[in-house]
Amino acid sequence: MPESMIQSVLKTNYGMVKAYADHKNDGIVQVAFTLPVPYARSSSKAALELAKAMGLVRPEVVHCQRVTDGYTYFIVYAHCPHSVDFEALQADTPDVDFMTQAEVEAFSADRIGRLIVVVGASTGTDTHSVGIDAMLNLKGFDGHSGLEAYACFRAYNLGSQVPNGVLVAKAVAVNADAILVSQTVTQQQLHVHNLAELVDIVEAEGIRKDVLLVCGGPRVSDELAKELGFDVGFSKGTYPNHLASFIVTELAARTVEARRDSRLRAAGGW
Amino acid sequence: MPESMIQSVLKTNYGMVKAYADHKNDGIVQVAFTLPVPYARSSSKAALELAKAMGLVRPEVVHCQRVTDGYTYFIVYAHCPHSVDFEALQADTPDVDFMTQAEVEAFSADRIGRLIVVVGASTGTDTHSVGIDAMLNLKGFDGHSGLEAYACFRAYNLGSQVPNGVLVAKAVAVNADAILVSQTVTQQQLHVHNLAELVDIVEAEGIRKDVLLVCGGPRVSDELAKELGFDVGFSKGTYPNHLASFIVTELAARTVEARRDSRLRAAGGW
Amino acid sequence: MRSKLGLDAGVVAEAREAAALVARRVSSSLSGKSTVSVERTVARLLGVDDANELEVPLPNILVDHVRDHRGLSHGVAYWLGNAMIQTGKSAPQLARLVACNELDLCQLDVVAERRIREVITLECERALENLKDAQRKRQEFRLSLRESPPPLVYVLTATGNVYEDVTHARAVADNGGDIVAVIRSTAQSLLDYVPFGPTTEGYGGTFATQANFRIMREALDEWSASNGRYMRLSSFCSGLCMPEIAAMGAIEGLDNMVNDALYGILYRDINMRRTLIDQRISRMVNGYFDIVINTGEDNYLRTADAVQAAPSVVASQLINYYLARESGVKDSHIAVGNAFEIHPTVTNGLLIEWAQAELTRELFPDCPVKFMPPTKHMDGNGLRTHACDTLFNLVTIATRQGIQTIGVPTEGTFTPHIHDRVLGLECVRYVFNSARDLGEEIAFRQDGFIQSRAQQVLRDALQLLRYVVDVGLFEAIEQRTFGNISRLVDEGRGADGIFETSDMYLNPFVALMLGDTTCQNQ
Amino acid sequence: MRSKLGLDAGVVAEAREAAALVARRVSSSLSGKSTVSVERTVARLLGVDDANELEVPLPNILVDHVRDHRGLSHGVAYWLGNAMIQTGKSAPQLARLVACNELDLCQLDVVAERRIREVITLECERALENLKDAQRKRQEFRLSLRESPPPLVYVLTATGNVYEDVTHARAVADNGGDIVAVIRSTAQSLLDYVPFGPTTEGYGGTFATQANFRIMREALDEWSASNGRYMRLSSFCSGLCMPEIAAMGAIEGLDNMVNDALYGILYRDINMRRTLIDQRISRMVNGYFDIVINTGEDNYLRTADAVQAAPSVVASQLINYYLARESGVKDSHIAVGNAFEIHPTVTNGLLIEWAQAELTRELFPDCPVKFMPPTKHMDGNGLRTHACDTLFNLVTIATRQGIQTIGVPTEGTFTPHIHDRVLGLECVRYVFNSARDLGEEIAFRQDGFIQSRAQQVLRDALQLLRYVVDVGLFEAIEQRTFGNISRLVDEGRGADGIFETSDMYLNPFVALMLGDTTCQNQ
Ligand code: B12
Ligand code: B12
Ligand SMILES: Cc1ncc(COP(=O)(O)O)c(C=O)c1O
Ligand SMILES: Cc1ncc(COP(=O)(O)O)c(C=O)c1O
Repeated sequence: MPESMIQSVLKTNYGMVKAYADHKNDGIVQVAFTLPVPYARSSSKAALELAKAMGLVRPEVVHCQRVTDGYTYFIVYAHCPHSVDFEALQADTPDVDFMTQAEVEAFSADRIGRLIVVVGASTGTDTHSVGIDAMLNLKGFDGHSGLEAYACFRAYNLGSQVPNGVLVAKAVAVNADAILVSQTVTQQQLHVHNLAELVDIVEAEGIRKDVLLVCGGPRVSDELAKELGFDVGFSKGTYPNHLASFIVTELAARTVEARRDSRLRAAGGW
Repeated sequence: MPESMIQSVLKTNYGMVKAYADHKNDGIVQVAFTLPVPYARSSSKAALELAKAMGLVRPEVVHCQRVTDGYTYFIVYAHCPHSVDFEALQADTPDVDFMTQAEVEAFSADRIGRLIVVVGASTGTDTHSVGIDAMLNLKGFDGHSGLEAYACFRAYNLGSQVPNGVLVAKAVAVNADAILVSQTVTQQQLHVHNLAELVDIVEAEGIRKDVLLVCGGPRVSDELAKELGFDVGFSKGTYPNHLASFIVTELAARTVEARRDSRLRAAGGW
Repeated sequence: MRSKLGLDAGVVAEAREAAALVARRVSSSLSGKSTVSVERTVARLLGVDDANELEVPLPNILVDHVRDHRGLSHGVAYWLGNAMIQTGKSAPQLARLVACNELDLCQLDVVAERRIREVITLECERALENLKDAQRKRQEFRLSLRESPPPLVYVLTATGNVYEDVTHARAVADNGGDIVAVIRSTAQSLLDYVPFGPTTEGYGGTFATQANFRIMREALDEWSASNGRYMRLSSFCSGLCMPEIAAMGAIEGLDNMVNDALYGILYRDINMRRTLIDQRISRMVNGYFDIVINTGEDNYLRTADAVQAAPSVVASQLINYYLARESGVKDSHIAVGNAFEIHPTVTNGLLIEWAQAELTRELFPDCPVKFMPPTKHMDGNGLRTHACDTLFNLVTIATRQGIQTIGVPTEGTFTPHIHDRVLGLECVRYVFNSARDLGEEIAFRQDGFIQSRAQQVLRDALQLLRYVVDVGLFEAIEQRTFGNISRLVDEGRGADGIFETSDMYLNPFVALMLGDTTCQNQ
Repeated sequence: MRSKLGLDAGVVAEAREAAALVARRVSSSLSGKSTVSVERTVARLLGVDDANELEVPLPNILVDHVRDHRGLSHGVAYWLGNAMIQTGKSAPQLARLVACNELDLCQLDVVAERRIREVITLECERALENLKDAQRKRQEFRLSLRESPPPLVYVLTATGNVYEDVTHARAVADNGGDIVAVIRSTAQSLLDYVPFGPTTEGYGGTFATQANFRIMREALDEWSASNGRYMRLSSFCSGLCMPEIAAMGAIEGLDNMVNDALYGILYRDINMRRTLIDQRISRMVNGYFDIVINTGEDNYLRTADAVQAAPSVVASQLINYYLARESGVKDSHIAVGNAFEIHPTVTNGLLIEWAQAELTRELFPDCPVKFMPPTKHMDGNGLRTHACDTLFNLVTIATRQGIQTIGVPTEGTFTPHIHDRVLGLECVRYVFNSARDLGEEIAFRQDGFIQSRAQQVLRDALQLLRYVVDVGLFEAIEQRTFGNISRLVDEGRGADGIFETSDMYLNPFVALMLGDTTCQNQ
């Protein structure tokens, strides 16, 4: 009885999800920022105005602190009347099942039947190599071996601070199936500039259709990756088998498509 | 030279103030909240959508954490395109100069010339008395004596958990110039309900015009106080002399006004 | 274990004796008195529950009825015993009849007092035995599961809505909390009755009702069973219904109760005698049912300065402890309180806290001492609060506290949001694990800052206890000894609920519970 | 001070000897070699600055010119000395003439080598004396103001725009920071020239240019003067222009430089020999001008596991230390590095950190050892990071570190926002003050966890040092001894900038600087 009552009292309507603090749909959010205004009474009003501009209701400054002359930091709590259609998002974002290393190897033997060549690097001026090493090197990450350890892959890891052009040249030279790039420094959108440059070079080389273009890094989301012209993006929490699953599934799908295409072409279907 | 250059590069346009992280007008804000959604890939999208609903641009989930089944906590950073007209706010919010205890006493002797009676309490079910004690008791707060220590005040402190009716009755009994109420517990808007009740009682007693109605507490802002029908509200960082300054200035102004009114009335000016 | 603080055993012994004397004198000064809430407790333990259509609880109707008929000095047990003999009905049935005005307890013929005593004592014994049975089953359930090693992690929930509290409690359990305490709504303490039924509205907390206890207990038991770790439930034996809450806790299988002898006096302005009589019975119930009690010295540090008030904390801990012992509570079930409340800007404040926490630990070697987080000086800056909580967690683990109430980043702002508890718990887990054996690793410099501070606080506490012995506890409270708050013996709420007992007064539970625990103790 | 860790003095001595031997062998293996950046440093110290209209810095134009004329093996000082004699012009004037193709240095008639040596040595002496003068004035300025007691609080700024960095630096100063370090843009380390002029665009940091140094120096001096407390300025002597940055720092009055012997090799893939030659000269300059250098063992803990890599940190600290001593840097100016990088979930991780920090402190009693914050395991959860920073701050103050880089709540996310530094500093102030004398108050249990850990790490470090002595530093690096990274002696960037010196090679600065500091040292 109480259990069912709890259920009904607290059941969330996924069509209209609001923030939660301690009462269903209370919509409470915390917002924090610095404003370039002096630390004074009028400043808190500026913070409240900014919160209101975000559509927040009953904002309250719970903390404000002098940063230096002309700069003040604020913490604001407020009710956020906005809601989100979570049902729609769930439908859009199927939760993917990744294969284990063994499964990837079996799948590849079955569906691809040859060594898959991948070339990876942390490119541009970025010296962070731990992410790409985690994906490619034997040692891998958190107990999960990198692609080097997979029977089905031949992996080249060029390391870090690699010019995009060098990475692409290597990919061409070894006839890579996939180019893997890692980006860690994001300040002033460095990663965006650098990833865009890589896509440009790949396209200029005329090999865009022939390779999978994969990027990853702590602040690289799948959305961003796709926006920039990559096939996929991987962020925090990625294990090598996630990457491997993607590559083999995608290559298999492309092979099928390519076969169908050539069959179609042969049949004069274009 | 560099100094003047710095000035010009970084000078803030107070007509259009945006949030600041490390570049003028970068508009970066942090938003944090829990959503009643499970901890899964699609959930981060819900957080991003909520941020977008606030008008935020390029939101990024930097942290998400399972709270319990069906609840997930998010920290989002984003660019906030909104700006605030700080110039207008500055004009609206003159920064007040408070008198010291001695100044209050001199001002009162000069302009009021009688003992000012104040009655205060933490009312309703609220047992927090430290705030009202800080305002009224000899010991005061942070080295600033409370109103009891002022030559010009006669202060009654009824303590905490005092029903609003009892406070008002006492005010009537001693013919108080000001009623002071403290409120600390704000959960579920308890303070709002309780303060509104006090105003109702005061109005029902027909004494609203005869007393200054003052409230205070850590989450009581001047805006809220006025909205609820108080003359003023005091929050964190209040010292007794702030309260005292307000009371004597306001009483003096009212005396002047009352005299003018009665002169006007005498002259048939109404 | 050797004293890390180089405490003088003589001073310790003397302080203990003084506190024990204070407690004994309080007890004897209150003998021959009972209160309406004690009588309602008797009714509750005999199974009286429920409320009438106006939501007045039957225990109140019953006791008010007896009082209105000037029968209260005999005790409600006396009248119930007699009525059982006369009508053959049970206590709940009798209460219901009284509630519908179908029975006047005090107008029934009265049998011989010995007869009444026999019958009602048997009823009380049976009632206790039933509850003990349930308690034993719970203990088996607990022992069949994992439990965390101390410090047990104590977390509040306070949404105002018991169903939301359940959600918060699940989050607490999922994130490593060991004890969930549903904090009470602001209004409850001064109500001279316990509200009835599940409640979904409360300010600053949720009403402690028996239904709410049950809802939370079920939710925690369900979690415990499916996660293999036992979650404890706590509430507050305080306010005008102190002993009734203890009875409700026993009935609903609570494991822990905040239960201070003086809190109601100082912080709720409840009459001294009323509180001291009530606490005696509430602690008897808690002691008998092996519910761990927690004292509230933390509160003093919120209205007085923590550096200066340290001796009063120790004095109060000892008095609270001996008052609990007077009620038959075992050492293993008395969690004396202390808090990390020194202003963050005090130089070497951490050392002072460490000294005090270790002092509490050493003075009560067999008690699960309870340590409470910084709150007074916390503000809207959550990171600052979190930094203070981190050092608080460090001192907790390094001084082997038995129970720790966690700090949360929004401590200075509002009753925490669901993720605040999760983030607070995360910090606790981090520090407890990262500094697990720190306490054993370090020794304090002989006669250094920490040792000297602890020794000084102990000496000053002894001074204070001598003073309390001299003037008596009532006068000491009047003189602002605790929390810098003064209360007068004849003032405060609830004094009208005290009454003198007659020679015929009956409350068999006292003898049954004390007798029993005394045996267990030996 | 007695060892808190019970270290074996024999093991300490043996480890020191081994490291000293490694350092000596590195030095001798590189004698007879110089690099383009060393030559540009000579030019800079002689006053060559500025850039041409293509923004190529004159020191580069000058050195490339000599190299193109195959004159580099004599050293740029040789050609400048000769040209001065021939033309009567100063080094900056000569450089400018070369830059406009109006002068071919290597085509001038050449006077007797002795004559050149005399003239150029005098010039170098004069240059050093001028800089020393400025340095003495700065020292007077500093001594006329307050300074914080150690640990000095070191804070990065990294906006990419030097003017924004100034704003951040003011926030740092206002909130109690002692040292401001402007972190460099990602691209800079691999540039074989130092960019010119004030810069307002950079990624992950701001370019270290002489103009940027000056802008920040002026801003900090202004703050210092008006607030009565001296703010120190730091940058990074690293990358392909290591020694030039040292010269620029000396010219612009920097107080501190991150200056590790191996960082460029391991983390920027710069050629080993190139880095080791460059570090030698850069440290000479820093040592001569009393600029405190900081080594970077923290980095190893970011690419290797902190618990396992502990011995390599100690081995590297000792090697770094002796390499600095080889360049004439005094103990008081060598801040050997260490970091708080153990995973937050390691049981007793805090004890291991404490042992290591105390070990560093005891191994380098006269050095201002530098402690760096957790970063590797930090994530987007700012409160979690802040909790780790709080314990980090505690260990810092308890182990009497000389310099502490602060942690900030967004360490795991991005280059911190302005308030992140303020919040990080607030935590530092809190903990340093609240735990001020904790270190003196506590002793570690004899042969307990902490002592055993420190002793074990020291023994393992000695093992490692013996191995490095056996195989040589180059081979040890190849074998992943440091940071779990392997580099090959003939690979890496900048190898083409190394050259063999001839018998006529002139660089009077080396003798002048070493001679001088050697005297000071005695
Ligand atoms: C280690 C480290 C370093 C090391 C790098 C050593 C090395 N060889 O990699 C050193 C000490 C050299 C270093 C230097 C600097 N660093 Co650094 N560094 C870090 C640190 C501590 C950890 C990063 C890391 O290794 N994470 C562990 C790996 C496993 O995680 P990951 O990279 O996210 O990878 C995972 C996923 O993202 C994904 N993934 C990543 N890449 C790829 C690629 C593909 C194809 C796929 C499928 C998946 C994938 O899978 C991985 C496993 O799950 C972070 C702080 C932090 N806690 O994150 C700062 C940090 C990244 N560094 C930072 C900065 C600014 C720098 C410097 C630029 C500072 C400076 N100006 O000097 C310099 C680098 C200069 C340069 N040119 O780049 C900033 C970046 C800020 C930003 N967002 O822009 C951080 C966040 C610290 C901070 N708050 O300031 N750093
Ligand atoms: C001390 C304290 C207590 C003490 C109170 C003792 C006493 N006699 O006052 C005790 C321990 C009893 C207590 C109990 C409870 N507390 Co309490 N308590 C606090 C604490 C630690 C400090 C408050 C304080 O004294 N501040 C110092 C004073 C000087 O500051 P102040 O009140 O803001 O006053 C200043 C200004 O606001 C202003 N001001 C205030 N009043 C007035 C009036 C006038 C006229 C003017 C001009 C100015 C003014 O001037 C003052 C000086 O600058 C806060 C946490 C915190 N750090 O704030 C929690 C806190 C206020 N308590 C809280 C709660 C929930 C409770 C309980 C309800 C919990 C419970 N359910 O049991 C109970 C109270 C039950 C009840 N019926 O009210 C919450 C409130 C949450 C919320 N926003 O709703 C807080 C924030 C803690 C938390 N995070 O949970 N508490
Ligand atoms: C010792 C003690 N008892 C009781 C309570 C709360 O109970 P009440 O609802 O009676 O205020 C508290 C609150 O923190 C407490 O510290
Ligand atoms: C020892 C050391 N040197 C240099 C640097 C940064 O300099 P660069 O710009 O050469 O990467 C760092 C960065 O943290 C460092 O740790």
